[in-house]
This record gives sequence, C-alpha cells and structure tokens, in this order.
Amino acid sequence: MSDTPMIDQLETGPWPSFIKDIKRMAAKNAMCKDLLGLLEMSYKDKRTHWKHGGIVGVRGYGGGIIGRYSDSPEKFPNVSHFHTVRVNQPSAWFYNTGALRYLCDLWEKHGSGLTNLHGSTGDFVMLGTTTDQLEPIFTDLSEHGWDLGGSGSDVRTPSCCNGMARCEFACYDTMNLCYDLTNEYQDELHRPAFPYKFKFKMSGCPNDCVASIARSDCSIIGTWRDDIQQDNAAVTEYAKGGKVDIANDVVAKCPTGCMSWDGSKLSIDNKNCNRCMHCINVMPKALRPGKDKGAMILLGAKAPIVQGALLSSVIVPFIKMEPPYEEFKDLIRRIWEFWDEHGENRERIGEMIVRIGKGNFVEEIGLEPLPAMIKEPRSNPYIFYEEYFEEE
Amino acid sequence: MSDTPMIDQLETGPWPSFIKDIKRMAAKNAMCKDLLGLLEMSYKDKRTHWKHGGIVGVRGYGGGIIGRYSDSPEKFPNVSHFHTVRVNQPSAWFYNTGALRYLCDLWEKHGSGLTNLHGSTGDFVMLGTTTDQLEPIFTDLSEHGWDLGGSGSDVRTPSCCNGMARCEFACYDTMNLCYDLTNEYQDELHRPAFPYKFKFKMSGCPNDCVASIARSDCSIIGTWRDDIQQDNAAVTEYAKGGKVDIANDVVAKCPTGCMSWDGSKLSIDNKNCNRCMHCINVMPKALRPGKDKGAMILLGAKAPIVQGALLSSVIVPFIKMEPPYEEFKDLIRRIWEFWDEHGENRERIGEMIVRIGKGNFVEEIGLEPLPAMIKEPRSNPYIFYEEYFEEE
Amino acid sequence: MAAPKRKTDIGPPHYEQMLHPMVKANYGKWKYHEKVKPGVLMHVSETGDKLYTVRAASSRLVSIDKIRDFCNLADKYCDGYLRFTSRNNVEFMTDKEANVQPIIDELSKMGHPVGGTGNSISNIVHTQGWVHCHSSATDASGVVKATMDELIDYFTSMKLPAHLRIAVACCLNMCGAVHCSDIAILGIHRTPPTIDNDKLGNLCEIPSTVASCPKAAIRPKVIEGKKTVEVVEDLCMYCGNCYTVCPAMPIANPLNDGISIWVGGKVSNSRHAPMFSKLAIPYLPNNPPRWPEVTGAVKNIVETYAKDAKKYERVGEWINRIGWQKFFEKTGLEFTKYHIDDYTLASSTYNSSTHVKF
Amino acid sequence: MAAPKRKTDIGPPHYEQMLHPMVKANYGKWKYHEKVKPGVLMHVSETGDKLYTVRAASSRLVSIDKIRDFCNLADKYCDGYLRFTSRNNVEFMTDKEANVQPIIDELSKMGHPVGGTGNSISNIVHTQGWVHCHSSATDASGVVKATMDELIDYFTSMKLPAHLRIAVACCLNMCGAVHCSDIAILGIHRTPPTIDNDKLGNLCEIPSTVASCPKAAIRPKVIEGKKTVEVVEDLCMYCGNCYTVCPAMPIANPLNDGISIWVGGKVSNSRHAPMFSKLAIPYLPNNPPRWPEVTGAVKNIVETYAKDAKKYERVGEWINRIGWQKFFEKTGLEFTKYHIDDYTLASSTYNSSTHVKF
Ligand code: SRM
Ligand code: SRM
Ligand code: SRM
Ligand code: SRM
Ligand code: SF4
Ligand code: SF4
Ligand code: SF4
Ligand code: SF4
Ligand code: SF4
Ligand code: SF4
Ligand code: SF4
Ligand code: SF4
Repeated sequence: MSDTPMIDQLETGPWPSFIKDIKRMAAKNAMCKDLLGLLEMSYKDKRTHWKHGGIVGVRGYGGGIIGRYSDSPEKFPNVSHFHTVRVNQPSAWFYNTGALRYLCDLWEKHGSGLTNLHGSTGDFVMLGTTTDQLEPIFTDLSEHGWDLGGSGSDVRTPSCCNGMARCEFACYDTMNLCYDLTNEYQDELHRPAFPYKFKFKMSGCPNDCVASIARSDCSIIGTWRDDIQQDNAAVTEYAKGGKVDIANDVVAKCPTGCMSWDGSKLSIDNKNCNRCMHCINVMPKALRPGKDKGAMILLGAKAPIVQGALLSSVIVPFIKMEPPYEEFKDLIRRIWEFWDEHGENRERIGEMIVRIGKGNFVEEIGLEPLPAMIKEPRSNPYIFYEEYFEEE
Repeated sequence: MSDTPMIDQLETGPWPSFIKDIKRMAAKNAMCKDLLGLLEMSYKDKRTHWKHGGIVGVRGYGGGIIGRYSDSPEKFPNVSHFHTVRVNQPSAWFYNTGALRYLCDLWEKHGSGLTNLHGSTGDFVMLGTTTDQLEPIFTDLSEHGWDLGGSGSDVRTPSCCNGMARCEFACYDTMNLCYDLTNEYQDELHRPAFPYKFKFKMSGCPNDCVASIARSDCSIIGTWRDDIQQDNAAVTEYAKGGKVDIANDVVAKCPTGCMSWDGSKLSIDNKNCNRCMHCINVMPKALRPGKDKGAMILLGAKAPIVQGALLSSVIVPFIKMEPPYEEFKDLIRRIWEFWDEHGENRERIGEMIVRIGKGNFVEEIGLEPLPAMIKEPRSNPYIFYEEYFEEE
Repeated sequence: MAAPKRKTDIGPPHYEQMLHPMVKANYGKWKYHEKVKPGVLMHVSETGDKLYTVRAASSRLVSIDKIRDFCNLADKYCDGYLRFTSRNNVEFMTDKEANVQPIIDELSKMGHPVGGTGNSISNIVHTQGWVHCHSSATDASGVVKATMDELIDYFTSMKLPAHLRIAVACCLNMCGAVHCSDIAILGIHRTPPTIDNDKLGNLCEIPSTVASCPKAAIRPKVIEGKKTVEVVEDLCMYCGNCYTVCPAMPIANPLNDGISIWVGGKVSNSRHAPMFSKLAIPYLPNNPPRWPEVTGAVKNIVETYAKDAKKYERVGEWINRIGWQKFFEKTGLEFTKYHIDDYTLASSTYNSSTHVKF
Repeated sequence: MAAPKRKTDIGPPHYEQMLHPMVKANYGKWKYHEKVKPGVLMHVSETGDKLYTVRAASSRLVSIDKIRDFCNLADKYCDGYLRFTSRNNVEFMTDKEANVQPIIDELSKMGHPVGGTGNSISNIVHTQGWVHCHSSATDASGVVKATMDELIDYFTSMKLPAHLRIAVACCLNMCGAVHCSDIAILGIHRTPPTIDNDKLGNLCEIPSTVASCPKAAIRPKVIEGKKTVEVVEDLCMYCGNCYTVCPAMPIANPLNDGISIWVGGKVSNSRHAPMFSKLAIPYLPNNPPRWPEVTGAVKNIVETYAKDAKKYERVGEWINRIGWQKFFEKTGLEFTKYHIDDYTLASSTYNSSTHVKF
C-alpha cells in the first residue's frame, strides 16, 4: 500500500492535480518526498505540521523570504527547513520560455522544485528550501537580472493586470507603472520600515482584474473623464445579430439609468454615467472608454484582521498617469510620511484612515475633500468643528 | 416701541404664529407676559435662558412633570418656575370638544394657558406652571378621568396612528392596542425603574404614520401575510381615467420588481412582495393589504445620543394582534426582564442589543433567529462558536 | 398613603368617547380614500359612508383660547369632534360634504391654512427651543414659523414629486424626527462645555459625568481640594451629553451655536426602506428672528428637488438615483471635510468603488 | 558591504522582453475582443492584427517539470511566450488561428482543461494551507482540487448567468480574495488558543501579544514567577491574531477546525459596486481528502444560482434582488444566530424596515 493513501485520492479527477506535480518531483527530490509524507500526516491529523516561521533572509534585505520549519524533523528531515523565496515577477506575469527555464533550473539546483505560479500578492513563489541555500539563490538570481519581492512591514511586490498588452479597456499603462514603481521603491520593498505592509495593485479599468480594490493598500484603477466612445454601426451590428438584447442586457442593467434605447438608437447621458463598464463589457466593439484617460487612486483595502475587512476608497477621482508619474509619486510620498508619523504598529493605512477620520487624512496629505470620496455624507451629528468664533 | 421687537416680527406671514398665541394669553396671564420677555432676551442673546431642570413631580409618581427654572428670576419673576405637565393624550389624538374645553379650563386656572398639541412623544403638553400647582392639577385631572404621561427612565406615553378609526390600511387596531398597553403598564409609566426610557409607538401599516420605526424602542407596525387584495375593475378604472400611469408610477417603482402590467392586466408575484405599500398607496381603491393581518414587532429606535441614531429592527416578523394581546405582552415581559438584568444605566434597549449582539438577544428572549431580522448576514469572520467538540 | 379621593394610574380617557359618530360606525370598515384637494381627504367605507377631513396648519404651541376656537369650529360643523395629527396639524371631520368649504373658509379667517396632505410639505415636527429647554442651541418654534412662511405654497398644494417632511430639533438630543426627515434643521453647539468647578462636585456625580462622554473626553480632577472634572477639548465634539447629566457643564455659546441642515431621511417603508438624514450643511448662524440663511438653504433644497426628482421620489430616493456628487452640484452646496463621517460606522460611508461622475 | 558581484535592488526583468511580438507591436492599440469559445479569446487590434489566447487551468502549486512542459508548448506554438493570469491560470497566445486547436488538444492531454473565460467559474484563488503555513485551519490546494473536480463543467463552459469567482483561504488572515468572492471557502478555528506558559515569556513580547487581541481577551499573568498571559475564553472569537504575533499561543485544534462558506462578494465595478462576501454556512467539518460537505455545499449554491439568476447577475446581485430570506429558502441552508453580525458594524446589518417576504 502507498505511504500516502489519503492524498493519493487527489490524483484523480479532471482538475490538474498538485499531488501529481509533487510526486513527479518526489522521484528526484528528497524534499518533495518528505513533503508528501508530512502532508499525508496533516490530512490524517487534520492539522498543520508547520511551526511558526522564524526570521530568515538574505544579506541586506529584510524581506523576500518566508521562514518555515516543520514540527516533525525526525520523521521528515528533508523538510525540517522549508523556506519560501518570493521572486519578483515581471509585470502582469508575462514570460518568455528562456526566463522561465532559467528560474526552473535555478530552483532545481537549490530547492524543492515546487512553485506557486503565482503567490496571491503576485510573486513567483519558490516553495521550500533550506537556510544555507538562500544566499546562493539570491546571488544567482540577481546576476541573471531577477530580484526578490516583499514580505514583512514593507512595500509588497506590486502587481498589475495585462492592461495595454492585451486589453482594449486599459486607460493607462498598468505594466509600465508597475515596473516603474517597483523600481522606484526598491528600498522600501526590501527593507521593512513601515508600520505594516503596503500593497500596490494596478488595474487598467474599473473591471479591476487584479482585485486591487479588495486587496491592496493603494489601488490604481484606470478610468476616463469624457464621454464613452460610441460606434453606432457596431451597436446596430450587436442588435441585429440578435447577439445582444440591448434593452434588457445593457440598458436595464445600467446602474445609473443613464442609457436609453429606442430600438435603433442608443443614447448615453454621459454626465450621469458612473463608468461602471457594464455596457462596454457587453458590447466592446461598439462602446469604448473615453479619450481623456487616466486613473483613480483609492486607498486602504485589507483582509479582516483585526478591525474587519476594508475595501479601498476613493482618494483621487482622476489623475493623468504618464511616465515619470511625478504627481502620483509625490502623493505617495506625502501619504507615507503621514503614515510613518501617525500609523501605529501593525496598523494598515486603511485602518489608520478610519481611526483618524478620512476628512482629516485627506486634508493632511494636501487634498481637497470631494463628494466622490464618499458613498454618502455622515448621518450622525458628531462633527468636530475646527473653526469657531472667539469673543472679541 | 414694543418691549419685544424681535419676536414681534414672527407675528406676520401666512403660517400660524405662536407669538400671536402667547400674546393673546399674555393679555390675561402674567406668566405669558414674562415668557415673552424672556424669549425676546433669548432672541437677542442667541441663547436659552432656562436652567437645567430640577426634579419636581406629584405624589407617588416619578414621571410626568418636567421641572424648569429660568436664569433671570429677577427680571421675569412670573416664569422663574415654569414646569411642564405631560397629560396622557387619548389614542391617536381624537377629542370631543367637551374634553378639550375641560383641559383648557383647568389649565387656565392652574398654569400659563399655553400648550403643545402635542409633544413629540404624544402627550397633551401643558407648558408652564409653578411647583405648588402640580398637586392641584393632578388631583383635578384624575378626578376627571385624565392621567399623566411618562418622563424619566420609564415607559413613555405610548402613541398610535388613527388606524381603523379613519384608515383603510390598518392591519390591526392601533388605537385599542395603544389604550390597552397604556393601561396595562400604568405602573411602569409612572414610576421610573428601567435602565432608561422605553417608548412604544404603533402604526397600522408600513407607511408608519407615527414614525415608530425611527422614534420608539418598540415599534408595532401592521402588516399581512397573504396576498394583496386586488380589484381588477378598480385597476382598470385608475388606468383608464389616465389618473395613474401604472407602468411608470406603480410597476417601475415596486422595489422588489414583483409586479407586471401588460397594459390591461396587473399581476403581483406575492411571494416576492415585501409589503412596502407603494402600489397600495397609489391605488387604494384597487389594491388592499391581504386578509391575514397582524403586526410586525421591531425594537431599538432612538435618537443619536450617544452611540449614533438607531432605527428599530425586526424581532418578530408577524404576530396576530388581538385583545387581550397576551402573546405580545408575554414577549414584552421577557424583553424587559432581560433589559433589567443586562442593560446599563442610561442604555436604551437598542444600544443594549447592539452591545450584546442581536443573535444573543433574540435567543435569550426565546425567539428563533430568522433571516427577516437582518438586511444581510455578517461579512466579518468573527463568530463566537458556542458549540464545539471535546476530546473523548 | 394617597388621600382617598386622589385617584392614580387610571390612564387616559377611552378613545371611543372621542370619536365622531360616523367614525365610530365605520371603525375598521374603511375601504379607500381620495385626496380630494390639498388639505381635504375623503374616506369611503364599505357601508358606503363618506367621511370628509379638513386638515389645517397649527403652530403646535397653542393657547387655550386657540383650542377653544378650534372647539367652536368643531361644534359648528363636526358634531363636536376633532383631532390632531402625528405632525401636529389639526383635523376637522364631517359626514357632510357641504361643510367642507365653510370649514376651510373659517380656518383661513383664523389664520390656519388648509393643506399638508399628499405630495406636500406638511407641518414641521419640532421641539422646545428657547421657549422651554435648557439644552437648546437654537429656537424651534421661531425657526418653524420662519421656514413655513417661506414654504407655505408647498403646504397648500400637492405639486411636489412626493411627500416632503421637515423636522427641527434644537439640540443633538433630537426630540423628534430630525434623524429621519427629508430635510432636517438641527440646532448645534460647536464649542466644548465650560466647567463650573465650584458647583460641580455638589451638583453632579463624578463617575456618571465621566461616563456620559462618548469620546472619553471627560476626566476627574481635583482643583483646590474640590472634586471636579476636566474636558480634553481636542476630543470633544460638542454633543452636550455631559450637560444633560451634569448641570455644572453648560455648553451654550451664543457666538458659536447655530444650525446644521440634513437631508434624505425617511420613515415610511414605501418603496425604499427607512433612511437616516445625512449632512448637507454643517453650519449656519443663528440669525433670529427669521433665520434667513436657514430658510434660504431649505428653500434651495426644496426647489432643486422639486425641479429634478421623478414622481414618487422622496428626497432621499432622488439623491440615491442621482448620487451625492450631483446633489452637491445641483444645489450648489459646498462639500467640506465635515461631510465625511468619522464616527463609528464611518468606513461604511466611504466610496469604495470607482463609481464617480465627472 | 555587499560583495562586488552581488547586485541588489535591481527589481524584476523588464516586461518588454517577455512579450510576444504581436503583443509588443499592438501594445495599447487593441480595439475589441471576442470570447470565441470557452477558454479562447480573440483580441483585434486597430492595425487589424488578431491575437488568440488559450487559457488553461493550473493547480498553481506546480513543479518545475510542469513549467517546462508549458514552456515546450509555448515554444512550439507561441514563439516562446506565455503568461499566467491574476487567477493563476496559464495563457498561451498565438497570432495563428490554426494553432488554437492544437494547443487545446495538447493541454487536454497534459491534464489541463481549457476554459475559465466569460460567464464561467474560473480558477480558485487560494493560499498555502497544510502545504506550507503554520496558521492554517484547513488545507487549500486539496480543497481547491476537490471543489474544481466537482465544478469542472462550469470551467469549461460559459453557461452561467455571469462570472462566478471562488476563493479559498486557510485562516482568517485571508491571504487572497475570500472577503470579496461570489463564493468563498474559509478555514476557521473554533476554540481559543492554548498557551505554552513555559515558552511564552521567551518567545513573545507580552505587551504586543496583549495588544494583538481585537477583543481585549488577553491579559498579562505571572505563573510560578514566569511572565505569561491568560485568555478570557468568553471573549475570544478565535481569530488567531495572537498566534500570528506570538508562537506560544497555538490555536489549531483538529477536532474543531473546519470550514465556513461565504457568498455574494464581488470586486469589479461592473453594474454594482464591489461587495464583501457574507456568511452562508458557519461551519462544515474538515473531511480530507475530498471535503464532501464543502464541495456539496458549494455545488448547491452554484446550481441554485445558475437556475434562478438573471443574465449578468453576479451571485451578490442575484441575492440583492431576491433578498437574503429567499436565498436561504432557495438553497435550503439553515439560518442561525451566527449569521447575525455582532461585530463593529453590526447595527447597519439589521433589518430596520418592515420589508419582509412571507
Ligand atoms: C504566500 C501567500 C499566500 C499564497 O498562498 O499565495 C501569503 C502567505 C502568508 N501570509 Fe498573507 N500571503 C499572501 C498574500 C496575502 C494577501 C493577498 C494579496 O496580497 O493580494 C492578503 C490579503 C490582502 C491584505 O494584504 O490584507 C494577505 C493577508 C495576510 C495577513 C492579514 C493582513 C491584514 O492586515 O489583515 C497576514 C497576517 C499578518 O500580516 O501578520 C498574512 C500573513 C501571511 C503569512 C506570512 C503567515 C503569518 O502569519 O506570518 C503567510 C505565510 C505562509 C507561508 O508559509 O508561505 N497575510 N496575504 C501570499 C503571498 C504570496 C506572494 O508574495 O505573492
Ligand atoms: C417635550 C419634548 C419635545 C417637544 O417639544 O415635544 C421633549 C423634551 C425634552 N427631551 Fe426629548 N422630548 C420629547 C420627545 C423626544 C423624542 C421624540 C419621540 O418621543 O418620539 C426623542 C427622540 C426619540 C428617542 O426617544 O430617542 C427624544 C429624545 C431625547 C433625548 C435623547 C435620548 C436618547 O436616548 O438619545 C434626551 C436626553 C435624555 O434622555 O437625557 C431628551 C431629553 C429631553 C429633555 C427632558 C431635556 C433633558 O435633557 O433633560 C427635554 C425637556 C424639554 C422641556 O424643557 O420641556 N429627549 N425626546 C418631547 C416630549 C413631549 C411628550 O411627552 O409628548
Ligand atoms: C393623519 C396621519 C396619521 C395620524 O394618525 O395622525 C396620516 C394619515 C394618512 N397617511 Fe400618513 N399620516 C400621518 C403621518 C405620516 C407619517 C409620519 C410623519 O410624517 O412624521 C409618515 C412617514 C413619513 C416619512 O416617511 O418620513 C406618513 C407616511 C405616509 C405614506 C408614505 C409616503 C411615502 O411615499 O413615503 C402614505 C402613503 C400615501 O400618502 O400615499 C401615507 C398615507 C396616509 C393616508 C392616505 C392613509 C389613509 O388612507 O388614510 C392618510 C392621509 C394622508 C395624507 O395626509 O395625504 N402616510 N404619514 C398623519 C398626518 C400627519 C400630518 O399632519 O401631516
Ligand atoms: C486575464 C485577466 C487579467 C490578467 O491580467 O490576468 C482578465 C482578463 C479579462 N477580463 Fe477580467 N481578467 C482577469 C481577472 C479578473 C478579475 C480578478 C479576479 O477574478 O480575481 C475580475 C474581478 C472579479 C470580481 O468582480 O470578483 C475581473 C472582472 C472582469 C469583468 C467584470 C465582470 C462582472 O460582470 O463583474 C470583465 C467584463 C467581462 O467579462 O465582460 C472582465 C473582462 C476581461 C477581459 C474581457 C478584458 C479584455 O478585453 O481583454 C479579459 C478576458 C476576460 C475573460 O476571461 O473572459 N474582467 N477579471 C484575469 C483572468 C483571471 C482568470 O484566469 O480567470
Ligand atoms: S482591469 Fe480592465 S484593462 Fe485591465 S485586464 Fe481587466 S478589463 Fe482589461
Ligand atoms: S458605463 Fe455603466 S453607468 Fe455608464 S452608461 Fe455604461 S452601464 Fe451605464
Ligand atoms: S400607518 Fe398605515 S394604518 Fe396608520 S394611518 Fe398611516 S396609512 Fe393608515
Ligand atoms: S407592496 Fe410594494 S413590494 Fe409589494 S407589490 Fe406593491 S409595490 Fe411591490
Ligand atoms: S432637542 Fe434638545 S434642546 Fe430641544 S427640546 Fe429636546 S432636549 Fe431640549
Ligand atoms: S460635549 Fe459631548 S463630547 Fe464634549 S465633553 Fe461633553 S459629553 Fe464629551
Ligand atoms: S490564509 Fe492564513 S493559513 Fe492560509 S496562507 Fe494565509 S496566513 Fe497562512
Ligand atoms: S484568537 Fe483572537 S480573539 Fe482569541 S485571544 Fe487570540 S487574538 Fe484574542
């Protein structure tokens, strides 16, 4: 009988099997063999067999490596250390096969040969190696033009949607901005000095294909200021082909009710459009974002620990987004300065904004308060009036 | 020149003038004369000239009187005391002229002759008298079949909409329930013994014409369980007369989208109707609440002090509401017992429910948790699991 | 204990004795109603009976002489019965259609306009103000009078898109409907309380005074041997709850007290669920006797709404449709940092979407 | 400090070297796209160029040998370029329509179904689980495999009303998209942490351990002269944040750890603003290797949704339309007190209206 009867059951079925992949490596890599054993033990015991990570890293860097030790080094000595190396992915996860093969060869030499393509933050995640391998891995990587991503209280590896490379909706060049910011903030990425982690995610349009509004402290989402570009011939084409039921599937689903369709002509009251993308998504050949393109900046998304999950919320409704992105970087500098000074330990920027009040925050970083920043004004009367009259 | 040039300006204009009414009384009542002076002083100084109320009352009662003293007894001696007597109004503010004339005569004898018809909670409010008049007023009132309303940490004077007396929408007899509860809870109304005030308001249908959902700790709002009663002939009448644009003003405004209209037939998918009343309001001759009538119980409304305003929220989606209302009173008893034990000083029931969790509260008072109690389930993962497995 | 003749706990008189005979006869049998014209309702019973109601404005603060005038009218046309509404209007009910116009005429003569039904602005629910309350940051009756004088056309007609309900409260205790009104006028303090250190220890219980502050801004202190408290002014947001609990902490400040304006609340469940009012204008000065800044602001909101809303859209429903951005644009009101919530539910009011109008 | 040859802070390789020639030539010039069939996209450029993309499933945890297989395929059909998506699928792009079918065929042979485009269930965003994380209350990769085996038809077709996005996270840290997914599978602890009093003082800083608890359930304590902490078990809601901060407070409990299911979240701004996922099922047992209770529950929700929703309605939009009452009715899921929020924004989740369906 197999040593791993439980996890073996995950080799069958139509979905690609991670167990098959681990087994494939186990044939030539002792770490993978022991990982199978340890995992089988978890499946039997219904609990993790990893211990709380220790701090390991490469020289001069505070982030990029996640330390990991098992609780059963006697039974599975080859995974007693099993650290993760976060390699900073190229923008939008595009690769040439040469680059990928290089990473594979490196990882074959120095680690388990297992990866996550990709980690949730975006890194090319190399899964499982020992402490002594870390320096050699890093030296090799950097010689070949690669670097580590973030971990700890630093800028985390920025990520972006494929934007202009393969999407007609992109309102700014996400991949360029991602590359530019990653390089601009190398120090902040590699040497944790913030109150807590800080994530950038960039989507080219409000479809938000990297979930930036839910998963990044700073969400940069493409949008436009002028009217939706409309190609009436293409509208007719969609309607005629019976491909799209314009009345029900487009107009009736417009959240602002700003569209109308009389059976032959589609009209959009662009002043009331909130740029939700729905109509454009359904008829991409007929409708396109406007020409005056840029991005919206939103701050503060995070997972629920500790005060409950937050989504990012609007801080700059529109900003032109072109290299060298000075205006944007200037804003980020002010935001970080404020957070540095006022953020508490392990307090994400979103939590700080809630704590000190978004109105105060906006003012402190030098922005005007705008209705676009809120869903609705306050309903409680607890206003801190800052100006008042003094007796003369 | 007049002594009161500022408030005099409020005698002109189309809306009835309270200043005119005070002046009318001032001719024969010294209190009213001084009140005008004091008020003019407030208008000039832009501030109140009333001091924090002291505790005054009638023998054996803890509530019903609001003590009030001015800060300028020297200038305006006749309003140095100026207490309010809250007289419990009859259900839904219906009067015969004899009853009203009696109250006027009494108040002419013992007070300022000024009233509020009515106070925000519902009382017949007699505005302004001195401490020595309180006992005589009470004795006279009670001899003539009247009693005081609430104040302080007690049951406050219950109030209700005109319900079955003059409204076809009433799903239960609000006026009877109001009378019944007021009498049932005389002790709780007159002798403050709760953590804080407790208000009952009763509306016969979801139009909520006494704003119970916003202004009472316990809101009792009529509703029905079966289908809306529909008179198709009357629908046609509304449509034909061009009186009602059924497509736009009724169907398109139905919040659940459960209605349809093909130009001649109106259909309601009653399983998805949420009883908002809109369609019934627009076409009362054609549509009526169902036949299986009763009420919904909601708890917790209050003004914003201290934790922010609350609206009442559903606690019992449907209950039959017929004399002697035993099931309802039994529920109230359980609610008060729990509040008595767990409520903090000056903590309204709504605030307590938020503090201890609505799920816990519902369970403690012996009700089943139901989806109707919430707008949406929790989105945070912070669940207090109460049951778990123990090692055998 | 109580003297033999002194009765207690008898409750209010039974309502049945207060009902017009036709109301009594048709109790629970009403079939439908019609809004005959502004201020006049007709209720039709299953028995075929028809009851006419004439609704008139009242200042709520009324003298007994005025009440007697109402009684005279009721005796003349309404068999001696009348009622008041939940918004403090007065209603005259008659079973004779022919009585309707005379009632209206006499009310007009008395200075009580008829209206407030259907898609109108009804009476303003309000509070005590400088007439009777120690807490007040503004007057109530005066603000109401000044406002309704401006809005009278909307009371005597039914030309608005939907019901429009206004409320006034003179302090944050909000004794009334301010937190859920289409338009709300709220008296506000804008400076921390002052402390009467000499009296505080005698007049107030220190622990409950400290506990009264939602912002934990009040701390116990001893001055020259006397127990008192201090207020951390940076934390105070002027709610006045400490003053409610402790008379030695007055918060009124004539220079700074004033009025804020709130919009978009509702109570009925018709169409949209009940909603809270939201901040429209953080501060307007107290300018008695006619508060022109306040009445002007209210009128502006009413007129913008009247022009822009669709039929059956309450103010809040209108704003939900057009969005708050457009509300501020169309009304021309200034948006400030004060509009951005920073209290306990603040995070749920942030715009956490890219939905923005340019 | 750094040895001369050791370069630092160079950042990732420039993306341009990673782009297929047709992608590079048409960068920023794309005009529109068509979803040709499940898993196949065609992007058309203003230049007339057409780019075909084939998207295939991946288990995310992949070996270097698998990556090399992908590279072989890309070399053969895609001029040596490929990419991965934000949901961890792998994409092969080609300028030759004729290559599409061969790519699909080879991927199928490799065990990588093609799909995940348009109105489908795409890959499950997930986390480390028992494969690598000390915090995990369940496995991630295994749960994903078991779930997608059941839902494969929805990956390889576009027959759902709208996109349906599933996420798995193995603990409340939610490393991924659980809080905003149409359906989310979340590993949970259900018992308070245990305390290793011997080690705590050495391993952990007491003040930051105490501060880590959102419920203030942790208090400093001295046992036999050793500094440690205690947990007020009645306050603890098992979030595990203390364990993140202090290794001497392990919270895993095989008997009680398990999975909760959440529904109705979304991220895109299309139509409705982004929404959080809400609790559907508070607890299901950990039942490896195939978690039948979990996959059954997810399938039930997917199928109920698929039958009942209108076109372009995401799960959350569907529930908004029918209401949560009907959601529980239609799915047959049990409603419990755990569904009723009792955290910081709880009051805003109560039904403060009479809107109820019977
Ligand atoms: C590897 C990864 C999950 C994965 O399987 O992909 C991961 C793994 C861990 N995360 Fe995470 N997080 C990962 C993306 C995320 C994301 C998603 C994202 O970035 O889009 C989130 C939610 C978004 C956010 O930032 O809030 C996330 C929210 C957390 C949190 C909660 C933070 C919070 O403020 O609520 C913690 C706890 C902490 O920081 O102490 C955490 C902590 C951890 C730790 C370091 C465990 C710990 O308590 O120290 C995990 C290490 C696991 C291991 O052994 O490898 N991880 N973590 C992801 C990083 C891979 C990469 O670099 O690409
Ligand atoms: C007279 C009246 C206003 C009016 O002009 O009509 C009134 C007047 C006062 N209210 Fe009120 N409240 C009155 C209805 C209300 C309402 C409305 C209602 O009942 O529908 C509310 C809002 C609903 C609610 O209960 O939350 C209301 C919420 C308050 C509060 C805030 C309570 C809270 O929990 O937030 C206070 C402060 C307190 O209780 O200490 C308060 C306190 C007061 C005090 C007693 C002032 C105080 O701080 O001690 C006022 C006495 C004024 C005076 O000198 O006459 N009053 N109060 C109303 C009672 C008349 C009557 O009996 O019919
Ligand atoms: C007389 C009164 C009840 C009472 O016992 O005193 C009353 C009586 C009626 N209400 Fe009301 N409502 C009365 C206060 C209210 C209130 C409470 C308030 O204003 O503080 C509300 C909730 C207001 C809110 O939502 O903010 C209220 C919301 C309604 C509605 C829902 C309107 C909406 O679309 O939101 C209706 C339906 C309608 O008018 O078609 C309604 C309908 C009615 C009907 C038509 C019911 C009927 O069939 O008789 C009555 C005549 C309405 C009219 O004036 O056009 N009644 N009604 C109250 C008159 C107050 C006044 O003098 O203006
Ligand atoms: C490849 C990818 C971006 C990337 O850089 O990796 C991508 C690519 C496209 N997305 Fe996306 N989206 C991608 C993740 C997302 C995400 C993020 C996520 O799932 O975590 C979202 C937000 C999900 C959410 O709301 O929870 C997302 C929400 C959309 C939407 C809005 C759908 C909606 O109605 O809510 C569209 C519009 C559409 O499909 O018509 C869209 C449209 C598109 C288009 C049609 C854009 C275009 O013109 O090329 C692309 C092909 C869509 C398709 O698969 O049918 N994309 N898209 C991601 C593929 C992930 C995958 O493997 O499944
Ligand atoms: S976010 Fe917008 S621009 Fe980016 S890939 Fe998605 S649809 Fe295209
Ligand atoms: S983008 Fe959205 S809001 Fe704008 S017109 Fe299209 S569907 Fe309507
Ligand atoms: S609440 Fe309903 S029953 Fe009562 S008066 Fe208003 S409409 Fe009639
Ligand atoms: S009562 Fe409201 S929800 Fe029900 S059918 Fe009428 S309009 Fe629709
Ligand atoms: S709102 Fe404030 S000032 Fe006005 S009556 Fe009520 S407690 Fe007094
Ligand atoms: S006014 Fe309110 S916030 Fe200020 S000290 Fe008093 S109770 Fe505290
Ligand atoms: S969700 Fe929790 S258990 Fe899973 S990887 Fe993240 S921190 Fe570890
Ligand atoms: S698990 Fe969470 S709630 Fe429980 S003690 Fe630890 S930090 Fe506090």
